[in-house]
Amino acid sequence: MSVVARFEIRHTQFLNHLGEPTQPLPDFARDPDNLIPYYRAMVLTRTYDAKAVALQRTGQLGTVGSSLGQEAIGTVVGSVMQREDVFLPTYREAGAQIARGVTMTELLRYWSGDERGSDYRGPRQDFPVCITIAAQCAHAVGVAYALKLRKEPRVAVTMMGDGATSKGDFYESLNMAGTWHLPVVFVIANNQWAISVPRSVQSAAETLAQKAVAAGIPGEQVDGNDVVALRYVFDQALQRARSGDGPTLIEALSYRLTDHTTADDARRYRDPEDVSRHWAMEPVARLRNYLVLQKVWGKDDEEKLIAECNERVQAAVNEYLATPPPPPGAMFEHLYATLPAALAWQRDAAASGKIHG
Amino acid sequence: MSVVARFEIRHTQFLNHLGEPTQPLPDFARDPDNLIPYYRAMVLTRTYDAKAVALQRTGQLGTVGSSLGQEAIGTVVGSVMQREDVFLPTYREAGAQIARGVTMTELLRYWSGDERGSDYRGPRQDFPVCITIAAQCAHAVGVAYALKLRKEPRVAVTMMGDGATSKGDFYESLNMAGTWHLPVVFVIANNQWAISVPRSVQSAAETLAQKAVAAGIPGEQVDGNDVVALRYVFDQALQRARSGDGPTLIEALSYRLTDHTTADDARRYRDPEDVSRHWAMEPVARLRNYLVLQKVWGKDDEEKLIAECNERVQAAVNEYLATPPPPPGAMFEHLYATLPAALAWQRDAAASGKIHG
Amino acid sequence: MAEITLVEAVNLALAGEMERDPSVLVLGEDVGADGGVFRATLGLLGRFGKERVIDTPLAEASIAGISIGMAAQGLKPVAEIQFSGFVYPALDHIVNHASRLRHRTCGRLTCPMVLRTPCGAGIHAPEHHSESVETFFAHVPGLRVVIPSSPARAYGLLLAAIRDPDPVIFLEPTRAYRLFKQEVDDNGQALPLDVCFLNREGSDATIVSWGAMLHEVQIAAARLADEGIMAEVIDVATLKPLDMPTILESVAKTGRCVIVHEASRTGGFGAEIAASIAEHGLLSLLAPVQRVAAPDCVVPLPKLEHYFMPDVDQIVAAVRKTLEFA
Amino acid sequence: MAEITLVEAVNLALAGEMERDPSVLVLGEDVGADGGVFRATLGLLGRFGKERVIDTPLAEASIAGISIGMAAQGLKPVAEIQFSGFVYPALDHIVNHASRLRHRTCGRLTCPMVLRTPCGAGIHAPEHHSESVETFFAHVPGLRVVIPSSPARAYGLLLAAIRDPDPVIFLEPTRAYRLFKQEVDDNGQALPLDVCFLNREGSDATIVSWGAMLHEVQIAAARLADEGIMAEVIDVATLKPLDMPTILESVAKTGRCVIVHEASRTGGFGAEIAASIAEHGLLSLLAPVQRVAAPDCVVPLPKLEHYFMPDVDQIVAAVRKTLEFA
Ligand SMILES: Cc1ncc(C[n+]2csc(CCOP(=O)(O)OP(=O)(O)O)c2C)c(N)n1
Ligand SMILES: Cc1ncc(C[n+]2csc(CCOP(=O)(O)OP(=O)(O)O)c2C)c(N)n1
Ligand SMILES: [Mg+2]
Ligand SMILES: [Mg+2]
Repeated sequence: MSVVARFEIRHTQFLNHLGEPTQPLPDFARDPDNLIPYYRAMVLTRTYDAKAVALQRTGQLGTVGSSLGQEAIGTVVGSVMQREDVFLPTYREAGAQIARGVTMTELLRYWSGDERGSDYRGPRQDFPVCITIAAQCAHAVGVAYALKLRKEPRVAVTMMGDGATSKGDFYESLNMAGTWHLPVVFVIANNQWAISVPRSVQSAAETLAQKAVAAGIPGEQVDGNDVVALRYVFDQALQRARSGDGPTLIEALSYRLTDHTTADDARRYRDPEDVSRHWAMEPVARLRNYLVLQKVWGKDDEEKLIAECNERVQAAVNEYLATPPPPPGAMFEHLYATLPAALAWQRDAAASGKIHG
Repeated sequence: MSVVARFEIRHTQFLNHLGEPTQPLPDFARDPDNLIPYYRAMVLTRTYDAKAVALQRTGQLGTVGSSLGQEAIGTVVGSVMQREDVFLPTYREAGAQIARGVTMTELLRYWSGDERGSDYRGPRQDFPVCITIAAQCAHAVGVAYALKLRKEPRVAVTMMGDGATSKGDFYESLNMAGTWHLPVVFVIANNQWAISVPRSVQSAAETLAQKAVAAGIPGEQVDGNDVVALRYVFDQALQRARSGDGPTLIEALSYRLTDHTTADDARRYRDPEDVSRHWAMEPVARLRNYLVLQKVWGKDDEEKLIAECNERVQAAVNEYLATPPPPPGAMFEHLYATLPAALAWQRDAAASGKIHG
Repeated sequence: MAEITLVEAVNLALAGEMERDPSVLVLGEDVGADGGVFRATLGLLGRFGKERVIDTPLAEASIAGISIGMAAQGLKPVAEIQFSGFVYPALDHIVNHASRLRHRTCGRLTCPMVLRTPCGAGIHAPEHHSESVETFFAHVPGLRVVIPSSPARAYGLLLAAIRDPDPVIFLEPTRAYRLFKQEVDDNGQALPLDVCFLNREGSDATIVSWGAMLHEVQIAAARLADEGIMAEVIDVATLKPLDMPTILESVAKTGRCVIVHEASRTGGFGAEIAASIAEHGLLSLLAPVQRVAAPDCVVPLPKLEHYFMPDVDQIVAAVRKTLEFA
Repeated sequence: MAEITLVEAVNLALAGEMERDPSVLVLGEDVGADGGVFRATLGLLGRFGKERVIDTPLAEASIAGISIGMAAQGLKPVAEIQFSGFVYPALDHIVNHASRLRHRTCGRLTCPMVLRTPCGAGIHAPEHHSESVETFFAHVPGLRVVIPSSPARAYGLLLAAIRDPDPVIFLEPTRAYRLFKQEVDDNGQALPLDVCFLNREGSDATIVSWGAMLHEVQIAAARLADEGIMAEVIDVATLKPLDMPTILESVAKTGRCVIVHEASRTGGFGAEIAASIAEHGLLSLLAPVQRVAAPDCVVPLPKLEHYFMPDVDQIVAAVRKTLEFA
């Protein structure tokens, strides 16, 4: 018997749950002011998420999922990516999308059930929200293939949940990305739950990061509620991809502090105590504590920020609510580049509000 | 940074390519006579495969794939499994199937394009050959679930090629087997090629055994041309499964010494020198060398065995060739437990040789 | 006898059959503690334990695939796919294996599994949650495809599906889950598969439909009756194998036929029925067969959903149109 | 101008378009050094290099999935699924993503991909290698589904498919790959999509078909002509979107229609055509529309394959049957 391959999975944390450094911070974080933009972005995300849920509760929005408790991941991913990179989100990534330049108005339109919400004015090449779990992984591999083929120093970044790591698409994509050494970063937002199914039921694997081993690519675990660690690990993965050194899988450990979506009631299946325990580790307070400890953030800043976030979110809501409804004929718009002749009668009927018979 | 998980993949070999022990042999192999049945089974498999290819070349059989060079794997798997275990084969496992008690006549019927070939008289619960790559992995998980649910000390064993390890089904199955700790053994017959695609193009993973890491289950690499190592490693995996300790993935390293199937011409895409090199490592000569070194096998034994194998294969061929063709109405037999009324007219038309209009 | 909803009827059938037959088990995403996202499996975990009420990892292909292995071993898995838009990864195992295991092995191995999935639009759900997928399955030899339209049908047909020795795709119209209640006797009696049900007798036109659309069809029929037009209403219930004799008999009587379904028109299963009528009932037709179906576009997000779905007016108009002839 | 086979025409179209348009690439299992198991991609690796002629790992779902990502980035992937029986895992990406990427993003992202796959029976192949899968795709809004019936059509339609700005499922009848040769001018000229082709004019009956069955249909038409029955033969070519006007026009002239396809009858795409005729051409019909199709059973292994496939006799009989009326 001989050992023919060895692997280890590293976990990175810089700030513990109290916001105290557990080791010297990396360069970019030496000046705590550099971390303030992440804090602001997280608070904006939390404000937006809360508002979206409130709109749903009052019948002004469709089913929507909040990123409460896991804002750090999307925020860092969306902020650290270059503008010209390509992002392929799942449905719980308002933070990342906002950071990428998708407007909150667009997000609200989409979640209200209006296709126009995916016509992002900002990041034109970013993918729309992917509802079918893990499918975006394959799309990201295809995008990365194109970027590499054209020798562009751009990276495809995709996010997914812990549940997504059970889908064939996820593994096939990692494997192809590895084979072709593509510029793509896969980020798992491991919030410990896939609706009612806990992480332990998804897989017997000790970590989700180790799923990278199956594809022969690097896999890293990171404290997903620690902005500094996230930025550090994600930065390295982006650089690796951008410089031609291939894909990375990142497992960011976090926790879903609220229901799966507004259609869910998590009290049915999980212990509220488990949730309480995780409130002590959540990312927003953690970073605030650090900034306060560093004396770069105070009560006034906080109040101003909250007011500003509320205002921005409200402005988006107003704009969203003022959106005229899509005309019925829109069903046939952009279905094909040019509507086939065979469908003209259907389109005409739809436009007139009658499509059948 | 801390290391949160560590893995290593072991490779097992007992007999080198010359048939010389590289370390003390395990108990079961101490008496070389114990290895003779494997040798006989491998030679029978090789005789059968050669005959099947010859039948195809002369228009007496459909497309068929030979296991030339990788006979050890199937032979060991089929022989070491208990009768009451359940085997889920792919299409290149005549050796394993014969060892399980499928008759060569049945195999020939199947490969001639006759469904009756899958109505095995012997292992009634074994699955038929699975042509769609890796699908059998999921079926094996389902079988293993049933065995465990009923608390039966039985094991599901499935085989697949190196190419199969790129399919989502493969990963999903490993993951589910891990989650539920099922009595199933996955054996990869890594013959280095998936038709024209070499192992290096299937995956950047250094070993295929390490794909087990993604599922949190044990993964082992074994010299797939070494009967002793195969039996040793497979035995352990079977025992683990049977005693409730869950699934194992085994990567058996071998080489496809011939075309993918009779429909293929491997000279189109691979270097004949590569093939020649691997002839030096093939399993039949290796075990014969060992048995000869141990003085338990000689020229007479060999001649007798070859004659016997030829005879057995020829008897099966004769029986196969004497099989009356299936009647046209057979298309509708066993389609449902009871043919639905809606299909009666189609069945009647088919039985009369006319099914349309 | 209690008045229950369609989803409660599904639950009742599952619980009853699990009680009666220890080889029945349910599996799928969130079917355990959560009781399924629609609560179809509510309470089963508590009653039957986690070995028979299995929360699977998130992997539809394998939910179908492992069901085949279980079924081959004599279990009766009832697998749930959470929404029909996620059923496509399961299709490979269903088409290539479940539907043919019996045939390929000459009956040596069989596949008595049920694949349940909610289907259809009308509940303002997100993308991919509102698909009508019956067409994909109804073309596949070796399968049964069943869609209930009411609580009582759901109860009786699901029992039949579980007891059937072959694979059954059981499509549950999401919109009908809680649309209305009906008295359902939990008597363990299955309804027959492979036959259409006559929901309403009539002499002027035949309306053929299935699933949630029956609701609109019944309203349309009542409205037509007010005008003196007596429509016969047929609930297909089992799409495959299709009971054409019942449909043809009705069309022979009425001479007119409107087929209503929620899936997109082109290549929808309504085409099969219309084609069969054209083949075998042409001479009794007094008017062209009309199809009222969703248009050939992607199911829109909720804002336009109601324009996409066939409605009562359209059904009424189609019936009237058939009456314009002759 | 050389006489070439259908598979050579596919190869010619691929090579020519890769030459003309650097954004075209091909991917799939064994498409590289092996040139594809049918040799459709023969020589492409040598000419265009492994970045544009991509041997993928064995994973059909992702072959489709990554094509979507490539296409969204402006490439024109032409993906090959090795046999149609292996296409089901790809369906999820095709239905849920490829077909709707343009619509969901209001045209911001598009999906100009082609998914090629051999299809159909008749070459004595192993299990799962002989499936007719057009029905699954032809029901899906946002797709184009194309099947050539001859070398010239394969060449022209494949060029059109690659140039089309939307996803095209391009089904290549395996049996026709080397069935006959035809002169094909490698002039880079595409044929039109979305239209049926008139293969033969006639006044007595219309035979509608696609793919390899056109071969039997032509023979049947010739045989009927010997008896003085002039059949009009239509090659549908693009199943979706379907050119009904051409079919209806022919049926209006002949009053009789036989639809021939190799897929199983129930829910096959012939049903859509028959249904549309029943809706829009009923008044010109002199006889019931006949469908000649494979029966509703699993494609048999080679020994019974020929009983499964529609043949010339059956087509002739069906046409005669339509002539018995009126
Ligand atoms: C293919 C597919 N199957 C099922 C669903 C239904 N569904 C939506 S979210 C979800 C759980 C996802 O869990 P995870 O990947 O951990 O992401 P999270 O919601 O926790 O962010 C499920 C099962 C889906 N959207 N897609
Ligand atoms: C799902 C699926 N895709 C493609 C094929 C066509 N095919 C048959 S064998 C093969 C290669 C398989 O390679 P591997 O898994 O290494 O097994 P081997 O043939 O080498 O034993 C391919 C692509 C198939 N049978 N099933
Ligand atoms: Mg999660
Ligand atoms: Mg191989």
